[in-house]
Formats: sequence, C-alpha cells, structure tokens
Amino acid sequence: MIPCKPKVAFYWCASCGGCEEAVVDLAEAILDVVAKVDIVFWPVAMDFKRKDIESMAAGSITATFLNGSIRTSEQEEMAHLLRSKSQLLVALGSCSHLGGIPGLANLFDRTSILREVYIQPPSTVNTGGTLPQAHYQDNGHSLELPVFHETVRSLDQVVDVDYYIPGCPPTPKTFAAALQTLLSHQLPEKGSVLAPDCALCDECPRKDTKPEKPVFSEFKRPQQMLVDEQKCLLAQGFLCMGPATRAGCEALCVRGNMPCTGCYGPTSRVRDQGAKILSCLAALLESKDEQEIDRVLGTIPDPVGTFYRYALPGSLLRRKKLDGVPQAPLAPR
Amino acid sequence: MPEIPSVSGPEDVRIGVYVCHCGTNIAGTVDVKALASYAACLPHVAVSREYKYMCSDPGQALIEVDIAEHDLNRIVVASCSPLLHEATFRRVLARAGLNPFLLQMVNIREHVSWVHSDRKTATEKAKDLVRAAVRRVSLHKPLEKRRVPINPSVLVVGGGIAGIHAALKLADAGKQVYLVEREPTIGGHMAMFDKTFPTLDCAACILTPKMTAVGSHPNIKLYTYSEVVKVDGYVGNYKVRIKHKPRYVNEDLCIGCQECITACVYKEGKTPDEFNLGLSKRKPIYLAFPQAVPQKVVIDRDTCIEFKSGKCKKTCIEACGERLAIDFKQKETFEEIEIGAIILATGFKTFAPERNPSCGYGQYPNVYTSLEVERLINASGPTGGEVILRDGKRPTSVGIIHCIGSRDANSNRWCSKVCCMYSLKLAHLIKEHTGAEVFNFYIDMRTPGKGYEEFYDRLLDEGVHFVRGRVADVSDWAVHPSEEGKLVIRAEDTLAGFVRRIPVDMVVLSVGLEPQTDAQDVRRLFNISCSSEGWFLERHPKLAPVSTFTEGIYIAGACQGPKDIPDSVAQAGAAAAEALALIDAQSVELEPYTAAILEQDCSGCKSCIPLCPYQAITFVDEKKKAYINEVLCKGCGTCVAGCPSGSIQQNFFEDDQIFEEIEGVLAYA
Amino acid sequence: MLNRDPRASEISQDRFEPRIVAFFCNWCTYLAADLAGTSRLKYAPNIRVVRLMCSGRVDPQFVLDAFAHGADGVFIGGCHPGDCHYQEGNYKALRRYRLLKRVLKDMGIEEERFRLEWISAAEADRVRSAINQMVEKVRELGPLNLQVKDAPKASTEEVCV
Amino acid sequence: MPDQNQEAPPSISQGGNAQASNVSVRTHITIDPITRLEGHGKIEIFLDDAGAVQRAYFQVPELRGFEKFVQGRPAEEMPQITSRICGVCPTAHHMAATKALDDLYKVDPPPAAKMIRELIYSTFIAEDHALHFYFLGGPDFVVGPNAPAADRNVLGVIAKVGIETGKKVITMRRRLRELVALAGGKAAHPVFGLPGGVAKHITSEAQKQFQEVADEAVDFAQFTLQLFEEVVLKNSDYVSLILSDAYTHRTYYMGMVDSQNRVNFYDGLIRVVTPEGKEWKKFASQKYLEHIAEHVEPWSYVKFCYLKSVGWKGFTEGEGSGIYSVAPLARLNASDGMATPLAQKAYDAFFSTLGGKPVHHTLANHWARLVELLYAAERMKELAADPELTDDNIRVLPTEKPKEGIGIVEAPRGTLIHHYQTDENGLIEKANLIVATQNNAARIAMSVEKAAKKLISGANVPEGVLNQIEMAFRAYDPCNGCATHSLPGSMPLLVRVRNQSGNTLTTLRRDCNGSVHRD
Repeated sequence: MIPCKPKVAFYWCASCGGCEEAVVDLAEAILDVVAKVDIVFWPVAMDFKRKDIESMAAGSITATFLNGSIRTSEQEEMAHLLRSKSQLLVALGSCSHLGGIPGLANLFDRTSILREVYIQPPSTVNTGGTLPQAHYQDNGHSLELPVFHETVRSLDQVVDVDYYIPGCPPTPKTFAAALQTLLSHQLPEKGSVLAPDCALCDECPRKDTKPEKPVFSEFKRPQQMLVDEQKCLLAQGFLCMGPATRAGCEALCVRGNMPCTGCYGPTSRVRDQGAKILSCLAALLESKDEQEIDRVLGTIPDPVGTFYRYALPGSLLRRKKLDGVPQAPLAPR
Repeated sequence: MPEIPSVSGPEDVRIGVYVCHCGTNIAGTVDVKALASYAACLPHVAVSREYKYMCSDPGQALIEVDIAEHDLNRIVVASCSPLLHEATFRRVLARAGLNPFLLQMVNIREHVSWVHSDRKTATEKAKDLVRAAVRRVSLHKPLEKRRVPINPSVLVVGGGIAGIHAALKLADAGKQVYLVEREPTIGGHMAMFDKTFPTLDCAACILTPKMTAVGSHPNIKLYTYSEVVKVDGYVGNYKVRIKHKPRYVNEDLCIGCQECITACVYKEGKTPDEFNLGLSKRKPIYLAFPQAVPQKVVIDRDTCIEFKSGKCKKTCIEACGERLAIDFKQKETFEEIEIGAIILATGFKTFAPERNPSCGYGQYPNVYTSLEVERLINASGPTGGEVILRDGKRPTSVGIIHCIGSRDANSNRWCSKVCCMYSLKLAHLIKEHTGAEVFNFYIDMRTPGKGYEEFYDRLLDEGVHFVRGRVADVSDWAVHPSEEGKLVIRAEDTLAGFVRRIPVDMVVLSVGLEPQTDAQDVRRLFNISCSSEGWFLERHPKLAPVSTFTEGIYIAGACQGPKDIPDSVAQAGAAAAEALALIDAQSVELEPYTAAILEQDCSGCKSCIPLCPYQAITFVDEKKKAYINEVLCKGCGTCVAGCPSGSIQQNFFEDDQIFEEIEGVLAYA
Repeated sequence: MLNRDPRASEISQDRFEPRIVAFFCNWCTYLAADLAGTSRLKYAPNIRVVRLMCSGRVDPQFVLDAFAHGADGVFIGGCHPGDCHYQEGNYKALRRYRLLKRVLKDMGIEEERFRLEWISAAEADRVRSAINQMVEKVRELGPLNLQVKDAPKASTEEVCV
Repeated sequence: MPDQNQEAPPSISQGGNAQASNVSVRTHITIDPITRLEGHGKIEIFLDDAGAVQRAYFQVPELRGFEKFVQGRPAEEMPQITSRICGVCPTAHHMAATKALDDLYKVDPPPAAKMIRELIYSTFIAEDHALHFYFLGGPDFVVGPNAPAADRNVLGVIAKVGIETGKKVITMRRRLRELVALAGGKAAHPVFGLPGGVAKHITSEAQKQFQEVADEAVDFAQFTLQLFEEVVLKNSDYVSLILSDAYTHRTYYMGMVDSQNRVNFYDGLIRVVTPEGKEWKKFASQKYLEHIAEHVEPWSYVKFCYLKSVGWKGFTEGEGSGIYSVAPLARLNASDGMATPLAQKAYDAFFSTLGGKPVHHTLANHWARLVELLYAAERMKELAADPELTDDNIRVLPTEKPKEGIGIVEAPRGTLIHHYQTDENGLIEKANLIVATQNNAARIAMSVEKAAKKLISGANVPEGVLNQIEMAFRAYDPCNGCATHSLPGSMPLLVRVRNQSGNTLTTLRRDCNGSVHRD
C-alpha cells in the first residue's frame, strides 16, 4: 500500500503548533523517522501557494498530517487541496480531530469575537471601530485577508479524513506508534483513531485508589482544596474527564497531579464525549430531591466548557445555536 | 469522528414489512396502502405488504411464507402495541426458522390511528415510524431467551374470600402456599355479611368451612396479623420478607378457649369492636369473632392496662394457667420466604360517608352504613340479629339510599357494582326482621347477573318502595307533624316529577367500594401499576384480567375493581390457575434484554457499579474490569447510559439501534 | 422555514409543525400512551415515540442526536418518583436531565424544547395534555433547525468578514 | 553579502527585462507565505511608477479569538486553556496566567512553589532559546545565509557542527523538555499552575535530575556562545550583515527587570528605555494599561502595540514614535545586566562588541538570545541546588473573592501580558491578552518594509532578496499571537510581480529544497 520511501507532509490550520512540537519531541528518534520517510514539506518548509499544490499529481503525497481546526477560508481551501493530493489524510491532534480548544469559540458568534478582540480590549485604542477586512483598499493598494468563518470545524467536517491521531498535543509515543501503524502494511480500518480504544482510567496510576461506589455530593475546584498526590481525583471530588476520555497519554496530567481534561477525545463507541461524562457523573449523585440535585450539579461551574473542552465542534451539536435561523454552516441549503 | 453511515447493517439484510389494517382500526385513519408502498422503497426492504389482520392465522402465514420464499432475515410489523402482539409475531419468526428478535414492531394503532384523526398526518407519522423501524431492525441481532427454574410455591396476600379461594385451589393442587393476612383473622369483608344475594344463603355457612380448611390445610402456611414488607427477585424466584406483628399471645400455645377473655380485669368491653364496626365493645384481649381463623386471641396493647401502666393483675395469665400462651414480652418478628408466584387479593374498603355530609351520617345516630346494618342483622352481631336503633327503638320505616360514594362527581365516579344488589338484600332482610316500611332511593337499578333481576322483581312484590332519584339530604327538620322525631329524606322523584319528603326512623347508606388506603404502597412494594382510581391494573382488561405487567404477579378480587362474591371467587380461581400454569412449567423464559460489559473495552472506572439497583455489577479485581451477572440483571439499561466509554451494551437496546431509530424518525422529506 | 418539512404545508397552510422525539419508558409512559390509544384520546401528531425499558436508559447522547438530526423538541416520559419498575432509574434520568438542561441552555437551545414528565401507566390524559402543551410551546418557539446531519462539508458562508 | 544581480540567473533577468519592457507602470508584488505566523505571514509590496517600493504590508492572516471564548470559563482553567495559544511557548502563557490567578485571588505562593515555578520556567526558556538557535534562526548563520536552502535547517546545522554536536543539541532539548514534563505534567501545555502555588511538589529524586541537567545546560549554553563567536563573530561578512542599515531600527525597548534592573523572566517590574537607552518608564504589571496601547489596521489580524503616552504615529521609528520592541535584544537593552556571573560576562561582551547600549540591530537578537540561554541555565542551577525546593508546602488556598488579576512574564519572544476580570464565582467575564510578538509587530512590519525598499527595485527580483527579507523578521523569532516558527530550516518564498491589471509578469519561487524556479 505505502511505497518503500513514503512521502509525508505536514500542514497546520487553526492550531498552536504544539502538535509539531510533539513531532520534534521524537528527539533522537526524529532522525530515524527522517530516514524512513521523505518529508516533502512541513508547514513552513515549503511554498504553500495554492497553485503549487494544485500542480502536484493527485495522490502524490502518501500521507498528510494536518493539525489545527478549520476557522478561515484559507484553511478550508488548503484542507481541500491537501485532501486531493494525498493518499491518506491524517488529522493530527485535538484541533483537527475534534475542534480542540479553539473550538470553544463555537459558543460565540463571529461578530462578537471580532468586537471582543479589536474594539473592546482596555488596551486597544480603536475609536473608529476598525475591524480586519477580507478586502481592503489602503490608498489604492488592494489587500486581502482570509475570511474568518462563523464556526470552527474539525477537519472531517470539511474533508474526508482517513485516520485520527488524538491529543493536545499527541504524546511523541502516540505519534510514533501511529506513524508505525501507517508505515506498516496492514492499515487499520478507515476512520480509526490511532490510539488505545479504552478510557484513561485503564492506564491511570491512581486506578486502584478509586472506590467502588463513587458518589458525589459536591464537585471541587482545584483552588478550593489541596490535591492529594496519590488518590483518584474523582474520588477527591475533582472533575476528571478520565472515565470518558481515550487512553494513550499515560495520564500525564494526573501524573502532574491535575485532573484529565479530555484531550484524547471519546472512545470509538461514543459519539459525544461531553454527553457521556455528563451522564456518568450526574447519575452518580445521591440525592433524589430536585433542589439538592441542582445544588450539587451547580458546583460544576462551566459544564459545556468542561465537558467539551476539546470536542465542541466534533460534538453532536457542534456549536451554540446562533440567534436567527438558518444556522450557518450547519443548515442545508 | 467519522459520520456513522445512516443505514448501516450488513449488505445481505432482507427486510419484510407488514402493515396491518386491524379492520378499520388502523386502515380507517392511516392510508395503509400508501404506507406499504412507501415501505417497499426503503433500503433493504425486500417485501412490503398490507393485510386486514396481521395477527390472524392467514396474516401470520403470510409472513411465514414470505420468509421462506424471499429469504427474509428481518421483519417489521406495523400494527398494534408491541406489548400486545410482539410475542405473537416473534413466534411467527421462530416457526419460520428466524431468530424471534429479528423482529421490530411499529405501533401504528395505539400511537397513531387511535389518537389522530387527520388521515394525511397520521399516515405521514406512520411512515416515519416504519422508516425508523426498518433502519433499526437492520441492526438487530439474534438473541437467546434465558431459562430460569421456578420455585413451585406461591404467596397469597390477603385473607378475604378471594385470597382464601385462591390459596385453597393451589394447596389442593399440591403446591406450597403462604397466605398472609394483616388482621388477626382471615375472612375479610365476607365474614361480616349476614346473607348473600341473590340466593340469601348465609355468608358464614359458606365461608367458615373454607376458612377452617385454610387453617388446617397441610399445604398452606397461614400468617395472620402479618404483613409483607419487602419483595425482591423476579418471576419464578421471588424473595419476600414478612413482618409478624406481636399478638402477645403465643399462637402455638393458645387453644382458643377464651378463658383469658372472661378473666380479663375489664368486666365489660370498653373498646369499640372493629369487627362490629363499633356497634359493640370488646375487651383488650379478644377474639375477632367466634369463627375467627385461627382461633387465637389477641391483645390490643393500646387498651391493655398492663401495657399502659404495667400495674395490671394479669388475671388473663392466671386463667391461661400452665398453657402460658400469654406473653407480654412478644416482639415483632421477620421471616424470609421464597416463592415462584404471587397473588394479590388485598380487597377494598367501603366509602366513608362522612365525606358526604348531606346524608347526615355521624350527625344523626339513626343513620347507618350498609355494612353496619349487615352486622345488626347478623345473628352473631352486636344485637344478636335484632334490628334495634342506637336510641333503642325498633324502626317502623327505613330508607335505603343507593350510590353513596358511587357515580358521584364529588367522590367516586365509578359504579360500585354490588350496591344495588346488597341494598335489595338489606331491604328484604330488614322487612323480614322488622316488618318496617322500606324505601329504596336509587339512581338506576343495576341488576345484571344470574338471578339478580328476578330478585329485584321479588322485592317489588314484597312491597318494598322504590323512589327513583338522587337524595338531596337527610335531616331531622320537621315541616309537618308526621315528620316530628323522624329523619326526613328529601329526594327528587324523577318518575313522579316532584320532590318528595319521606320521614323514616332509620336511614341506611349504601356505601360504595374504594381501593384500600394503602393500595399505592402495596403496588409499589410489588412493583405493579394502579389505574387512576387506585385499583390494581391488570395486564389487559379482556385478555389478561388477572395478570399484571410484572411477570409472576397476579391479582384477584376487589383489589382489581368492585366485585361481588361470585366474581371474586371466579377471579381467584383464574389467578390460581395462572400461577399454577406458571410454576408447573418448572422453568420460565426471561427477556434477554440484559446488559453486558465489553470486556476488553472496559477501563474499570467503576462508574457503573453504584448505578445497578440489583447489585448485578461487580468489579473483578484480577482483571480490573467490571462484570455484569446476567441472572441478576433486569435490563433497565441505566448502566449502559451511564458508561462514560460506551463499554456496556444492552441486548435489543444497543446504542446504535436506538440511534438508528432516532435518526430514522427524523429522516423525513 | 416551513418548507424544511414538506408536510408543514399539508398539515396547515401557515403553521409551523414542530417535530418532537419522545423517549417513553416501557412500564409507565409507554403504557399510558397505549391507554390513550385504547381510550381514543386525540392529541397532536407531532410526536414520535422511541420505546426504552426505563427512562434511566435515556443516554444524553440520544437527546443531542435527536436535536442534531432535526428534532425541534425532545420529551422524556418516565414513571413517577418511587414508582420506577427498576427502583431508581427515573431518578438517574432526573439527575441527567437537570444537568443536560443546563448544557442545552448554554448551547442556545430554549429550555422548553426539552421536557421530562412523570406519567404513570394510568395517566392517559396526561400523555395527551403534556404532548399538546409541549407541541404548542415549541410551535411558538419556531423551528430549531440544527440539522447537523446535513451540514455540507463545503462552507456555505458568504465570503466577507 | 554578494551582489544580488550577479546571483540572479540570466534567464530570469532576461525574462525580467523582456517582461519589463511591456510592464505597465504600477506593479504589485506578493510574497506569500513568508513564514508561518498563524496561517501564513504575507507581505504585499507595491511599487511606484519608477518601480521602487512604495509601500510594503506585513499581514497576519489568522485569528482564533481566545479573548472571547475564555469568557464563562473558570479562571483556574486559564493556565491550561491559554497555553493553547502557542504550542511552542505554552509554558509562558501558562505562567502568565498562573501569575494572573495569584493576583486575582490575592494569594502569595509559598517559597517552594515560587522556586518550582521559576525553575520550570528557566528550564523552558533554555529549551526554547536552544530550539530557536539551532533549529530556526541559527541556520542562517551557522550554515550561512547563502547556503542552499535544503541545508539551512537543523540537519544542516548538524552537518556543519558534526553529528556528535547535533545529537548533543537534540539530546539537550529532549532532557530539558523531560524536566518540564516531570515537574509540570506535560512539556507542551503543562498543568502545574494554580492560584497560590503549584499542583505538585518536587521530590528529591526530581531535584537530583534537575541538578544534573542544569550543569549540562550551563556547559551547553557556553558551548553555544562559543560556537556563535567562532561561526558568526569571526566572519566579517556576518558582522557587517548584522550591523547593516537594512536591519537597524531606532525604537524604544521593553523588558522585565529585577530590583537591580537585571533581566528577569519570571517576575519584576516592566522597564522601558528610549532609543537613546535612557530609562523612560519603570512600572508594575498592574499598571500596564497606563503605558501600553494597541492599534488596529484593517489589513491584518494582528494588533500593533505602542507606548500610549508617546502615541501611534504610524510605522515610523525614533523617539517621537510609540513603536517599541521586545524579546532578547530589547531585554538586554532595557536592563543594566544579568543576575548570574557567566551571563553577566556574556552581556558585557555583547555590548562592547556591538558598540554600547542600546543596540538597534535586529539581527543581534540571535546573540542576545544566547546570552539569555546562559542566564536561564545558570538560574536553573541556582534553583535546583536550593534545599527548600523539595518542601511540600506548595499551595496557599485562596480566601478572597476573585475580581481582577493581571500577570506578566517575559516569554522567550518578549513581554507577555494576561489580564482577567471574573464574577465572584471566579468565572471569566473579560480577558485581555497581549502576546509577546504583538509588541514587536510594528517593528517587524517596519523591518520588512525597510528590507523590501532597500533590496527590491523594479520587476526584476533576484533570489537573494528572499533570504534577506526572510532574515529581517526571523531574527525576532516571530510568534504572532502566538504562532510559531520555521521547522526545520528554510522557508519557501514566492515573489510575484504583477501589473496593475493583476497579470503576473514574473514569478520567482524557491521551494524547500532551495532550488529556484521561475514560472
């Protein structure tokens, strides 16, 4: 399936670059990778003028690793181009997998974001209310910027995706393993997430300290109490996404004595990570009284931001409903 | 995540869709032809037909033949509620050699044709539901029912005529029966009656033999003065906890000689006698009534001096002597029994006429309830069978008012069914005992039943007066000398067309029947339903009148609705037969809707363990994963919904099957 | 908007006909709905019932999936507190419902579009009234129209900031 | 710097001329992309009738809107959420956010917690600076500005300095990142920061590891400075390049300093010096709004910082313009020295070689970065040696109701400001984020324009122009809002010459293997 010296490409859209750092974190191993594959381009190591990629033969790239979510017209165009030129398109990292943290922007609309950034900040002096423009004439010089879309989308909401490598960022180990799999001659089923398909608790160092009957009468925020360095964080009352999150990171955050925030996304059997952790935690309450139930659940200050930290665009609802239908871009035309 | 394909399921899925007209029940509102032809165009549908009655033999045959001819491997039947005919059509699949669970039913009768009138919308809704079923069924998997052995003993709750009859039938069939009665004696309401309509044979004469039979039957364990407090398990294997209230008399030692009662420091009874509805008094130590079963006295701790002050001479203990049956230290005790089936025969209570002030009960001493009059007339009653009023007079005129607490928007809307007949009976008996003039005030005279109408005719001949019309009120307000010192019944005579004032010495209120006060608690205890009136709900009003929605639990007698003695006995027999049929099968099939852990997917997060109300989920330390005990699992699916990594699956209610159904109903246009 | 549902016009010329997905537990609410049928009680045809064994089986994913696929409202029917055929499934449903309601609110979905009702096997009339009320309420709110399933891969946005 | 025209292949010049003859007067050059500044950086160059550069625009075409979508999130999540602004300097955002939380909840972390924070932070700075020198900026010098682009990357560096050194570089970076992960949970997007302390204490084993690596880091830093001296300073071409006017701007400089005005990354006061090097202002984090303002241009998604009281005067330099600069060079300019002995020596050498303070040569950033690398390593060593480091009292639990908090640190790329307002439940109501490179945005724009004006004339654009424009901004290690850097090596360039009707006259393209094509 994959030729002896496969051509590999990297590109990034709305992301922070952490995923590529993860690749660099292969450290010494990076030299082996370089030996095994032919890196035809890195995000910045090659001219990405649309026509240059267009000029490439379809499928001439063996595998493109694309990280970052899709927020601007430019990113969308690039995603389409790379898809057409690549045999395999791999979504690398939470942002392209599920939308990632920038996906939280789907709780707001485009205009309010632009106003917040360019008009409202206390340090910004912008009495004229200037906003960046897609097309602008600056004394006769016409300048263009990519369109800032209303909605952040995961890569597979824009183009067909073959595989996913989860994580914010994926650990070097996860990335290396995934690369191995792709270089191997039996490719996994299309659409697979290249990481263990079990929840994080499976590999959590604190697994044994979790009681058999975890029931909640209150959720704790880390600044409210000291965090025991040995005990299961959920058992301590901290909201840990571990039970609803795919394993593979070796519980790095928990080893750092903080709860899992869910960056590896749900298992293959779950369609909506947030709904699942919600269902799990809520059911474990003790109270049968509506007021008391609301009080306990009230100790989760930000359900959406917590349950969907990395997966809002990839969730079933994808974004907050905009006032005034139709929903762009969700509504059919 | 990648989009899950809308119609998944293997390529070789071949679905047959069958739309039932149910005569005009469905076809009258739903365009069944359009529906069938719509279904024919859905993915994977190989055959789609509509037929007059799918549940009929030819209807079933139709499916069987198609399965063979078109080698169908999935079936959708759009007809009535699955709760009615799912079993029927599953059998069809089984006969045709298909796994019965490859069926999906669509409820286009109860949920469509019967609740909507607009043909277009009803048909569109039916299409949505069929489309959803077609998508769902493609994901169905073959399932095997579980067989579990059945404990061949039966619990009967309630020692009235229904409970007694059911217990005897089962015991005679050689089954171990536990009969639990909360009162100190069995007998129920029937034991209070004097005669029974229409034959006028004496209630005691026909009941007492059955009562003693129960008391002495080798296969019946009788627990009086006891209550069921906990019910666990499932059909064929129930575990029940019974509380024995202390009667402060050792049942094994008491021989019912009643010397203790005579010896009691109270020379006269001071406490209103429950059995006589307070028309007489009893002592703190007493026997409910002469024919009580078991013949064991009981001490009422609220009135017994020993209990109140601890300073009683305890003459009862002296009287009991070396038998040492009396035991003031007795405590309540508990007992666990295991049975395969349960029959509930917890009976009814009579309407409390205080709730209807205009009839003067509690205000005028000479206003009685029908049940009180039963006691007055009864030879073993407070007056030894003499009809003497509270003021000592003998009535020369008596008014019997029907429908007190029945057919009345202000109390109970239902007809209590037995009142007309017992009112006629009482009219006859009162006339017989006193020769008084008797007036019956009725709304309608309801006498369906063998020999009932004839009995009514007989009463007419006996010169009992009948006034057709609602009674406005009962008062002692005399407007005419002839009314002085009498109770005046004001009623509209709808036949004569004017309001009558009829002065009488005695008023009898024919009170209606109501569910027991604690009917709701009892039904929760046994996990069955009640109708909105509070009567226990049968599985089907026609086809399963003594079954409930909980397998292995049956209902008999007036706890299911107002009934006279013959009906109660008949129903008790039916319930006994059902129970017998169940336990004689020795094993029972359970729905396979159980949940199972996908072992290598489970992360061992333990979230599911506290969710199971049946402790079916345990944590296996060696594997560090959860495990579900299939036998304990009842298939509610709560753990499935709660598993944060989707690692629990429920048979027949798998996530993907439900997603298909949801997306199916919404995939319109 | 009405045209998104070809039937809207058939049902009535000018009225929006909401699409409501209901999850009924097998032992109480589904029975009540059957009873409504046998009693020939008439109610709004906008509801589509999915039968589950217990309201405790209602996975919040089902609710979101329904909204995402074009439901204008979601209705959960379960046994009254204390009456659950499985002892406490309905309490679990209640707890999930309370939290899911908050999430939906944050996602801009009006509260009235998501409803939990306790309806016993005997309360056929409650089925009728509850469904009619909800349909009316949702009709007032108008279409939700989150048809994520149809979200085209190509952006449908007009090209300007 | 060899003459560009000689370097240009004849085919091009001919083509160029051929084209030029029928070029209508006004032309427009697009250089796209320059490098990856969140999406592509983009330079638009407009020529006047004479074919001279009339105006060059430096555009940043990407935005994610963190300021908005953090609203409603619990403040304590900000260190983790905002670190996603940049995966290359996540620790900087994590730390700024964490300090903002201290201020928000009015808590002062216990000594051990402060040490752990600064230790992790110094480790991170050392790693990041090393990354930039060897992987990103360094190749320009180590391998050489005119070397084929294919070699101008970390692999080229390895080839030049020898595989052993190369491995040493890679190993050093790995070990530094492993330490961040050890103490902070993850190297990319760590989790240690909490209001009033850190999540996890440092075990004595961990302390040993820090001590070992710190020693190696100090050696490594010195080795790197030496390498720079030999490869760059001993090469007069390079030095003249650094000093050349194309890369020189006289602006204000900003950096964080300790009580003795010495460079500090983790804490201190913000000090600003004038283009003459005189202290202009020194202020506490909480006062930043009095001194810093941002300007918006409709043609870029990046905002341009300037000194409020001096004011926005457009893209002009000098005392009269509010434009200022941050990052290594600026920090050295804005300080009076370094807090560790070896770094202080390097500091002195730096200024004496480049002719005293302040140094206005953009390319000097590379050297300044190495001075800071040495400081970071030495600081690591100090902290790792401290016995109090392993104290397990690492948290002070907040008691105050939260309202407003400001946190400022020196990110590798300059001053980084996080400013939050919350409701009394600690949910973010407003967040203002000024990321390092924003402070440099205006100066970068000027550098680009200056380079373009100096190097481009007419439709004929020789390839040499491209490297030089590239170097003009790479020296800043630009990380706009906060993007990232060239990985590895050469950045592709495209220069297209269009006439006013938009028709392309000449396109010059250099792809990653360095070969130049003319389409």
